[in-house]
Amino acid sequence: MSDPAADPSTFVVDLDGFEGPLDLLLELARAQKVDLARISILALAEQFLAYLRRVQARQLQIAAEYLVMAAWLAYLKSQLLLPPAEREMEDAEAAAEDLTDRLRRLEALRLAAEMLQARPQLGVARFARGLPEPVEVTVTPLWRAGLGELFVAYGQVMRRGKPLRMTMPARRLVSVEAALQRLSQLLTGHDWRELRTFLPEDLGEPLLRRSAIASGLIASLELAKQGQIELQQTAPFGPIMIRRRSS
Amino acid sequence: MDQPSPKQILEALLFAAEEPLGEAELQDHLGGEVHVADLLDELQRDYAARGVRLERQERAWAFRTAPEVAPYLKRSRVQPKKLSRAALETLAIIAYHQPVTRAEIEALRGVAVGQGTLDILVEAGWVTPKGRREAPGRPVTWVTTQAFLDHFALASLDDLPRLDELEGASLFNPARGG
Amino acid sequence: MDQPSPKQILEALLFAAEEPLGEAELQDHLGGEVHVADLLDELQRDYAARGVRLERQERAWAFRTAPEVAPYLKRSRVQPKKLSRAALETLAIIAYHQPVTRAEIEALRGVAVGQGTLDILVEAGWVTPKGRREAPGRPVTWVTTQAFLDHFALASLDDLPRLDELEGASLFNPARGG
Repeated sequence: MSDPAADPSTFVVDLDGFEGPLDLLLELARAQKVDLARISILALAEQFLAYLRRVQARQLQIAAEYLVMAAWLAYLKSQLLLPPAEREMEDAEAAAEDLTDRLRRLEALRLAAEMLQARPQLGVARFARGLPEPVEVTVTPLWRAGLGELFVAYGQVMRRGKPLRMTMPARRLVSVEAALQRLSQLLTGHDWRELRTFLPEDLGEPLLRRSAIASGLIASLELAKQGQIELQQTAPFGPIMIRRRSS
Repeated sequence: MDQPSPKQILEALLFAAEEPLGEAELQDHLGGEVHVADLLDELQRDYAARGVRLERQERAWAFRTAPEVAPYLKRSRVQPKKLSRAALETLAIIAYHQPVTRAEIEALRGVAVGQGTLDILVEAGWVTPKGRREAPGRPVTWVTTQAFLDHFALASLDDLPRLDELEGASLFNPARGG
Repeated sequence: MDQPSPKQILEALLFAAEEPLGEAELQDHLGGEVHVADLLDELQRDYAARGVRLERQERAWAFRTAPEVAPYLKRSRVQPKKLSRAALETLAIIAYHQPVTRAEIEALRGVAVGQGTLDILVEAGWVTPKGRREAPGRPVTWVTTQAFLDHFALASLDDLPRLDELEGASLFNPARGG
């Protein structure tokens, strides 16, 4: 890909081809054609930023990790250019060295990956037996159990013989049907009223009261769904207001 | 890397092949200068005393494990296994109620007892059928064996705690789960 | 028929299998009186100059065709799919830095590792999660498998070239080019 406006000596590649900002930096470093120990981080930062600017000029999307690296490199560059006394960054040289180390490590891993791929791979350069002969494997189970488990099992069997009787007391609850009926009958005007005011008043038992609230809410949602009423709640856990919908 | 010999290539071809290879096919593959028939004979001799043989079937060749080795190729493994809940319960009932019929075990457990469950206990050597109940159908009755006593380190069946003793031993505490 | 020797049995066992067999498993099979490790070494020497080799991969062994024969075997073999660069680098990082967390892989590569990349390696059977790092979040760590050694013909992880030596290699040597 050639960009006539750019310096022909600079490196121009498609961003899609890179595996992240370190990879791009590595490629730019290679183009410097010097030993990595002698690489100029300053020049590298400049090239990286220039590269991103060109990509941006083509209005291509740039992944966040490139932008983060660009910001960091711009900062590092500014620090390296300042005399040590004026630097905000404690150790700009050390940061530059760290980056060199990271690049060197990545390059070594990349080389290792290439060497791995060049090995005689199974199914490529080496083959397994094509006609494996199945070998019969007989598995003899060795059964184990403990005396304790045996007793527990026996006790449970014998207890199972005497069934426990359990009775569930009948509970009085307010059904959704009842709440629906009550709400439809009582809600007449078009003014906003709190849903709570429609609950039956003679509810002594807390459980019965809670069931009335729950079925009242479900009934109001059902009526709203049918388009008969409107619902409003201005804040979480705030009062729920309802009114008949004006037709 | 060294240049492999035609014999090495032949050997590798036969090893990696998914089916016996015909002599003509092999000859094609190795080219006209190579005398495949001779090489095959040579290979067959190389392997004559090994655990693997080069066998000719009609006009096709394949490596096969030596027939005399076959009995030694079978592998056996002993695998410790825990008894299932059903097997444990069945074993306990037989231990406490022997001699007991399958129908009686089922009545006590409240569920059917699969033949598989009894088979496992027989395989473990812990129960055995012994005698028949003098009742309609004369069903087989089950008892525990000496191996059962050995495995659970019981001197005799009298060593089994009585049900009321078990109740006191908090073994039935529901918190133990199960 | 003659009684086969332990070496013949060993040879047949390894030959019959497609997958590598563990040394412990083989020792189990042949019994305590047989010195399996010595026999395996002997077998490996027997096959050193043949078209098929006995390969060691850590504590497992398998017969595989000799690498130098490969160019002469290519007969309508389906070429396995090539790994992407991301997958290959991730594999190399796991091989060299195991046990390693995903975050550590990402730090080394300077780019996020997609779950898809790890999935490919897991599916190939070359890496597996193993244990967790005792660090905040207790992240899973990744290691390579026996199948990885088998696939890349590695007798052990020590067969991999050392990273510090690779770092010292003339990486940015202009001769290598960009």
